Amino acid sequence: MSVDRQFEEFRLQLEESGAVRERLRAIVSELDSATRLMQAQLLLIHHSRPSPEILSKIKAHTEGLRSIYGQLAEVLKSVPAQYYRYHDHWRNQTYTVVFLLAFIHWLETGGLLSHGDAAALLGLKDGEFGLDLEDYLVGLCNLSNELPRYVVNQVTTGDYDCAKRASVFLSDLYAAFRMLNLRNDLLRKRFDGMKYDLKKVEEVLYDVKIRGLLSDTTPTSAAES
Amino acid sequence: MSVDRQFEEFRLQLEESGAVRERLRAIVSELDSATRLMQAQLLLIHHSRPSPEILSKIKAHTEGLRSIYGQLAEVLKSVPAQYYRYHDHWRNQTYTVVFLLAFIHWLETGGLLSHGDAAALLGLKDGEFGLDLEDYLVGLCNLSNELPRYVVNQVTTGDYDCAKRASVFLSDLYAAFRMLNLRNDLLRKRFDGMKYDLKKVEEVLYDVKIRGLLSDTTPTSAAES
Amino acid sequence: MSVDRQFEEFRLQLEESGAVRERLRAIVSELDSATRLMQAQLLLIHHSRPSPEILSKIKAHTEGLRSIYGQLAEVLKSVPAQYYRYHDHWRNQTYTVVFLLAFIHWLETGGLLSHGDAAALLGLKDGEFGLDLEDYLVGLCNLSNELPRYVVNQVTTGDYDCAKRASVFLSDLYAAFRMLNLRNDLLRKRFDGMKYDLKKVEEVLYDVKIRGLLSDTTPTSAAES
Amino acid sequence: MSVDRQFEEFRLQLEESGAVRERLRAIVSELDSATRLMQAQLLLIHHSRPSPEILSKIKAHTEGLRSIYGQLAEVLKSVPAQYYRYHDHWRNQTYTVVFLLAFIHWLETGGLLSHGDAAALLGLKDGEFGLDLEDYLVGLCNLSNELPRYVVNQVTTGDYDCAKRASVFLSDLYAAFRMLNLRNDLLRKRFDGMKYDLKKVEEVLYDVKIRGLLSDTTPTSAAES
Amino acid sequence: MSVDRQFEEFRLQLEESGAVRERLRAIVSELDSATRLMQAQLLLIHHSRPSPEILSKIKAHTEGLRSIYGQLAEVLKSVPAQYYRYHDHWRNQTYTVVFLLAFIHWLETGGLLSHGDAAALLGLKDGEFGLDLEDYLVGLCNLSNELPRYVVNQVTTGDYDCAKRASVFLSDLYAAFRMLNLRNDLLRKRFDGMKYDLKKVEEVLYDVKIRGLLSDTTPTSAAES
Amino acid sequence: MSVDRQFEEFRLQLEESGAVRERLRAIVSELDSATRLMQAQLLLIHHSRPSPEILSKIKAHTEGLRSIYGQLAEVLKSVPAQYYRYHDHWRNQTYTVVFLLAFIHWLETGGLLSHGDAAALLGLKDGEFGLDLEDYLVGLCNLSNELPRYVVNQVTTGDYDCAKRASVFLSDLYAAFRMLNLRNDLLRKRFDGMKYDLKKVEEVLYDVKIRGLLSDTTPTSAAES
Amino acid sequence: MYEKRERLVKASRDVTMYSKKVIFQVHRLNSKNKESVLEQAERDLANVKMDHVTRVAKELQGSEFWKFRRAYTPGMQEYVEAAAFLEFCKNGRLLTLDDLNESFAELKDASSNDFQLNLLDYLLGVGDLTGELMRLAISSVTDGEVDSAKSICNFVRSLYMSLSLISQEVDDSWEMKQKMEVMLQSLMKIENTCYTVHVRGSEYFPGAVLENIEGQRMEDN
Amino acid sequence: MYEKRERLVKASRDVTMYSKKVIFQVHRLNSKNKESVLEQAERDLANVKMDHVTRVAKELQGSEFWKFRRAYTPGMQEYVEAAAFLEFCKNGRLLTLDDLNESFAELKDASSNDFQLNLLDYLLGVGDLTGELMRLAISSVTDGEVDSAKSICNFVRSLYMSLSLISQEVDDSWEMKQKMEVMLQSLMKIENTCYTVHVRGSEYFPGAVLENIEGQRMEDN
Ligand SMILES: [Mn+2]
Ligand SMILES: [Mn+2]
Repeated sequence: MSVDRQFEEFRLQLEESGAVRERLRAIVSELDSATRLMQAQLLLIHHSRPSPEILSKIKAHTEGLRSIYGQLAEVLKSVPAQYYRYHDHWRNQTYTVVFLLAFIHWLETGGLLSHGDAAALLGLKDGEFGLDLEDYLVGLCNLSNELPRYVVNQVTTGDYDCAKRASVFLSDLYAAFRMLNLRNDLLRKRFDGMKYDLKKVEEVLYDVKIRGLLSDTTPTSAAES
Repeated sequence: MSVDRQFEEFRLQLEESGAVRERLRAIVSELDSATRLMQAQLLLIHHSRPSPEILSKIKAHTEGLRSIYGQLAEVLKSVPAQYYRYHDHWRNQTYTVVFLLAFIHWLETGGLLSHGDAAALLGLKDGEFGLDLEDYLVGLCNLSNELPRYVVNQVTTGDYDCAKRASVFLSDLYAAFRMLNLRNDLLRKRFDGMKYDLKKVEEVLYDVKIRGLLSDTTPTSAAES
Repeated sequence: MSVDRQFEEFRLQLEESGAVRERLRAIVSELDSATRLMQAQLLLIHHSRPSPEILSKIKAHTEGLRSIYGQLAEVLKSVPAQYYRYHDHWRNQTYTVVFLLAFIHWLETGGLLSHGDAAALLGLKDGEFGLDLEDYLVGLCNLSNELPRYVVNQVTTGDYDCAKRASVFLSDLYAAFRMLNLRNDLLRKRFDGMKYDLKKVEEVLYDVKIRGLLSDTTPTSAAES
Repeated sequence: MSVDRQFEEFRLQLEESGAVRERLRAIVSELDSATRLMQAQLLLIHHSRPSPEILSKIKAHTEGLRSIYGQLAEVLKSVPAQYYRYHDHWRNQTYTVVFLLAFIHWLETGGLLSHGDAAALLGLKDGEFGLDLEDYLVGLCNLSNELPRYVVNQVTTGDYDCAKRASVFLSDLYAAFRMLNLRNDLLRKRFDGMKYDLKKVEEVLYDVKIRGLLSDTTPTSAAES
Repeated sequence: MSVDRQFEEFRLQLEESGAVRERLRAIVSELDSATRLMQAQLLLIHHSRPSPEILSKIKAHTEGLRSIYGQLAEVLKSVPAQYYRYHDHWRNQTYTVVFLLAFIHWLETGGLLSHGDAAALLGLKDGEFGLDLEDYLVGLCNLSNELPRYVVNQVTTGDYDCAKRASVFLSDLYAAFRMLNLRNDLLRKRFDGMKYDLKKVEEVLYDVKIRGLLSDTTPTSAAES
Repeated sequence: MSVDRQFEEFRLQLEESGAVRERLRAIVSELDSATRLMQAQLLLIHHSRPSPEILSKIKAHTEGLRSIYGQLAEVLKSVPAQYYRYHDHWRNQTYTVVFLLAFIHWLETGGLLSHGDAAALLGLKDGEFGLDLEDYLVGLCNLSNELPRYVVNQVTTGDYDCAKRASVFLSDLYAAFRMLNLRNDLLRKRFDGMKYDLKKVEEVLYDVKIRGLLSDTTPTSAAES
Repeated sequence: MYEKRERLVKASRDVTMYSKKVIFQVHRLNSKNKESVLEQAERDLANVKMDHVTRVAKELQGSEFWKFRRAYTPGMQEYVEAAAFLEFCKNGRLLTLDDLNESFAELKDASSNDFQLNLLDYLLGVGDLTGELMRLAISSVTDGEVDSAKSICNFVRSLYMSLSLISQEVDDSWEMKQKMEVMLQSLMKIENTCYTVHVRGSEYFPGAVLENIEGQRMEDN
Repeated sequence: MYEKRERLVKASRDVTMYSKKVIFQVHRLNSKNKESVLEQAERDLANVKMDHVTRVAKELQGSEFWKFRRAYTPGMQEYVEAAAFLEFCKNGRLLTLDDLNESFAELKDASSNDFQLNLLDYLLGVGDLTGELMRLAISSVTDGEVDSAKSICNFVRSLYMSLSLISQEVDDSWEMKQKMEVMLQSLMKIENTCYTVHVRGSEYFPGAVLENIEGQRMEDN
């Protein structure tokens, strides 16, 4: 093939990947709007007990998220095996999505939303367009960051046992993370911050305990049950 | 699945990808040694005419490179569709490899090593572990950067026609690059430097031409032939 | 038009706008002095309960501010439709002015000074020389930044309910900002800081609540009333 | 000696020190794993009384640490007088090791693990591969940072006297540090944080004392005894 | 030992190492003056042929350097095995010293001053206070950086063969460095710059060669002899 | 004196010096205009051989400069011994003024404008409002920076010997600076840049010399004559 | 308000992208393809104006013209750069602000706004022009067109001088100052190119008219 | 000239070092050792003045006072900080510029110069004082001296207010502005300390005089 014909082909290839980026950008901007709305609704949870109504209202957005991730997957299907080439485009938003889903899950069940369940909620399948493990873990770090504020506010509204629930959940989560051998990257840095969240939640628990505000039937560590 | 069992699984996955990185690093360090050796041997070309012996000595390493890339491909096969997740590990070295192969090819044939031929020399197949287009193009920029020095040294040793060969080759290459609409910052920046290489080679050509040192049978542009 | 004549004309135009800037600078330096004085007087509010005397003393400056903004408007009238060309000159000072007015208003009424009322206090009319919306919003962020310190000091002087008032005000304000689709700029950055103010105020509220220092008749969220 | 033979020798020397680094890295990565494991086990101490079983379980790792430091010393023996050339490799981990040993020592005895004893536990001898003084001191700062959280958690589980023990220990340590004229930036900065730890511990002590939760037989300052 | 007595000892140790640094700083400032003077005298070499007189004048300073390094060694003797703890104090100046000695040596002999000879000139003995290998190599990089300017100036004064001598010397040196497996540090960065020096010297050689200014009896590569 | 009275007195003192600054600023802005105009006229020197007409046109501004410096001196007379308190106001402009005067002087005479002569041209007297030595030296660095461009352009218009004149001048200047023991500040940084100017001028001299374009009667170093 | 800014940023980004393509296109010019390349570039630039500058113009009324300047200035600067580059290659002259604003008159129907380019965007765009002229000068020497480098050099010199007399007065004088420094760097690169050509020529043909030799050289290729 | 600057920099470095030691020494103060610590610190500070400030004073004549200010300002600021810190701990008042300059009068013999501290160095040194007072406030609470934290808080508040009214007019207003920001941070830390003490006290003894409880607590130790 002549040099010119070869470079003509290069030109087409480069324009193609430029077009992929353009389409991803548009979809991710929708994702942005959806998560912003969910976050605003979640604010209400801080200043009253989280009612089932609020939670279902927020959960109602999951459908929309699933459709948006479906569109991302669609675009990626046209360029097989290049998920990680374009990963940066939706990474930040995915942290927030995981945070939101895991927070709601914890509020409803007191447990941890598993990686598999998070992916399932978003309609993501491994093998194709999946939920990157590190993205999921960063999302959990975001959850950890939110808990101190949540606990402070719940105790203020009189739900003293919330401190115990959060402390148990967070120390289990922290211990579980501790066993991972993290690279020296964003996730490592975010995890390093988790210990401050735990400390703060423990201090709240201390405050309510020393004042005898804790009810007797406190949960035990999930890890022990 | 319990939190602990889930994180145990995460630990395995992270260690797996850590192990992949470890293996890649080890292989890439071999790649590093191989290219360093080739570059050292190529140094000799600057201070004497490039004899077929030297060239075959350098080319003899291609086999080794192929085997190293084979190992990289092997590792990547264990984590399908994650080429671009780990791409940064071998990127820099691949620029150098493409430069070396394309330089030798030009020394032997006066023509441009095509993207397909470069991949073939390294035993890389599209679809699986291929030669990334932008890596290939950066490698060509490296070749362009080397030519002025090569031409200066060859003319010093008395091979005056070398200036004509390099000038024809480089101006065709420059014209071909001009047809691309480059996005990539690095590649764009590297391409911007190419015109200085061309200018320097043309100046040498001018020096030898004006002194009547050029032989009559100069090559015509490959693009026109 | 010839190139030389073009540049000569440019020079005249630029000198004209340079003169406008000079006049604006002089007026803004007055604005600067006025706000600095007001801020120093406001410091007293941190040192004890805010007495009506202190507040009226600070409010007495509003007249002066109105006159200064009147002078700015006068200058801008000479260059119609170029408000935003010169906007940077009075921007920083306007943030502070809005902060001061909104703080006093909150101290007196517990409510938010509206955009319209802020403009009216300064004698600004939309259409002509108005109060830029983003300037107003940044001013509110400044108010948010001041509240944690204020609440800490008030609680120290024994006004425990202040924590509740500030918490309700600030969380309403935060929720309202949350719905804005902010660009990635100063306002966004300032708003991002607001959540730390809210967190701090909530922690103070938590401190007084858990110690039983809060009176019973606490206000409910202004948004709900 | 010819240039080539000389550089051949340099190559060997550089590879030798490269190999030293490689071996240090491998050993330090073991050190990393060991301390991570110890820290994970230490987490349990926060949520229950530190039983002798847990402590001996953690102490059981000392043997392993000694062996690892032995390996480091072994490597360093091959390059005499170059301890400080490679010091950065194990510095961070050594802070953690000192912290762990001193923490366990305090839990068991209520006293400060001396520099000499810390070195002895790790099998380090002055003159050869010793325990750098500043590393030891930074490790003590880490211990100080951990104590507030420990005390909060112990009081929550009902061990009120812990607050007294920690307060006595920490105020003695703080007073001792105050006698040093610190140059080292990191150490100085870390020491500056120590007073906040002390303050927090004293606050907890105040809480338990004021509620009459303290037993009568509180320890006196170790410095005075 | 009590905590207080222990910390008293720490205080003494920390003050001791502070005093060592103070003494090193004073000696190194002398070293600084000496090299500045030598560099100023070396300037003369650029604008005329390097006469034996100038060279011996510069060489006369070696005595002084030896005495200064002797003082450094003396100080270091008081803190055995801590060479690399304080190495940064004299590192920069040592680069310059090596550069000066190696440049003079090349001017006189056309050859490379070996590591051992450089150390001997400075009265440094391995085992005690030696000449760090990497410091020596950085010094050679400084020599490489100086050669293009020197060659340009010598050719201007009519010493055309100088270009050949420098080109042979530098390409041998470059080839020798090429075989070293450098870490990713200062030395690596400095070596990366060496190829531009070589290129520039080759261009000068080209200029004189193509104009027929080169004498016939040019030296051959030292590596081949 | 009471604290309040003290600060009241400070306010008065500071307002006084604020007024001095205001007057200086107005005068310096005139200085700014004058030098900008001179610099624009100097641009013409690059475009062709420097004609006496252009030079006298620029020199005609010296009168104006002298008057402006006179005004500055007048203001400073009101605050005796505080020259260096306000020095920053006219520093940058003075660098440019020295550069302009020294450049013109060199163009006319080929020599260096002395510190005393520069001060005299500006009507400055030591003891009162003098020409700060470092300002003068920075001005000379600016001249050094300008010479490479000047030489390139003059050679292009056919004045080959200009390269020799500039090279002699600059290497004498460089050697003279070399003997100064400069602090680690602006002047040191500017001087460090001077060697690149010298190198560039030497390369131009090399270019014309090697092509036989230099006339025979070239000046020798001023330092030798 | 944010949506309007959003739309302006997008339009500006498109103006930038397509203007850059026009510049790239003009750089492909050589002595053989001159006319066809310039015609094509002219058509492309007209399309940028109709398709994308119109989108900018449509949004701006009254004080918005300055209010949203930050949003659309990158695009307009790049457009000025492209238009001025094209004009220089065609006619060897500086495109004036009046030329540009006349050409924008026709947008009035499409945008229903009386869009005028402001002085600052014009000056900043013209400031960037020098960078492209520097690339052009170097490649024209490479292509053997020595005269072209010389005329570019003179053009840039006079442009630089004109700008240096007013640059201090421009609104964001810091931004302009930055551009002036880059401009001087580019100018010096052009001067160095001319210097090299001159010095090399002088060696062989002292005083000769270089064009002849260069002309001969062109035939060789 | 360079040698003089060199000497000033060295003298200033020593003034800084030894003044810092004085500050460190004062921080060792508690209710038991108060007198002995303050006496020692006073002696040390006097030595700094005689041994090292004199070296600064000796170099400066006429316009050199301002010319070399950059060289000696760090030392003088630190000296002001130390002297003011000591004075506050002794007498609970702000050391004035006149106080300082009176104390420098005795240097005249040793330095044969009439050395006067300038207003800027005084203000910048006083600006730094707040940082030390913040440390003192926190450790006095730790030591059970609650009243002391309160009086530090009031002192810093009035100092901050005085400075905020003139800070804009200070010569290097940027440097002063930085210090004002740091000062406000320190003030807020002091306020937070007072807040904590108050809130904790209020829980158990609403409205009670805290000192009594604290007094009792001191006896425990
Ligand atoms: Mn451009
Ligand atoms: Mn301090």
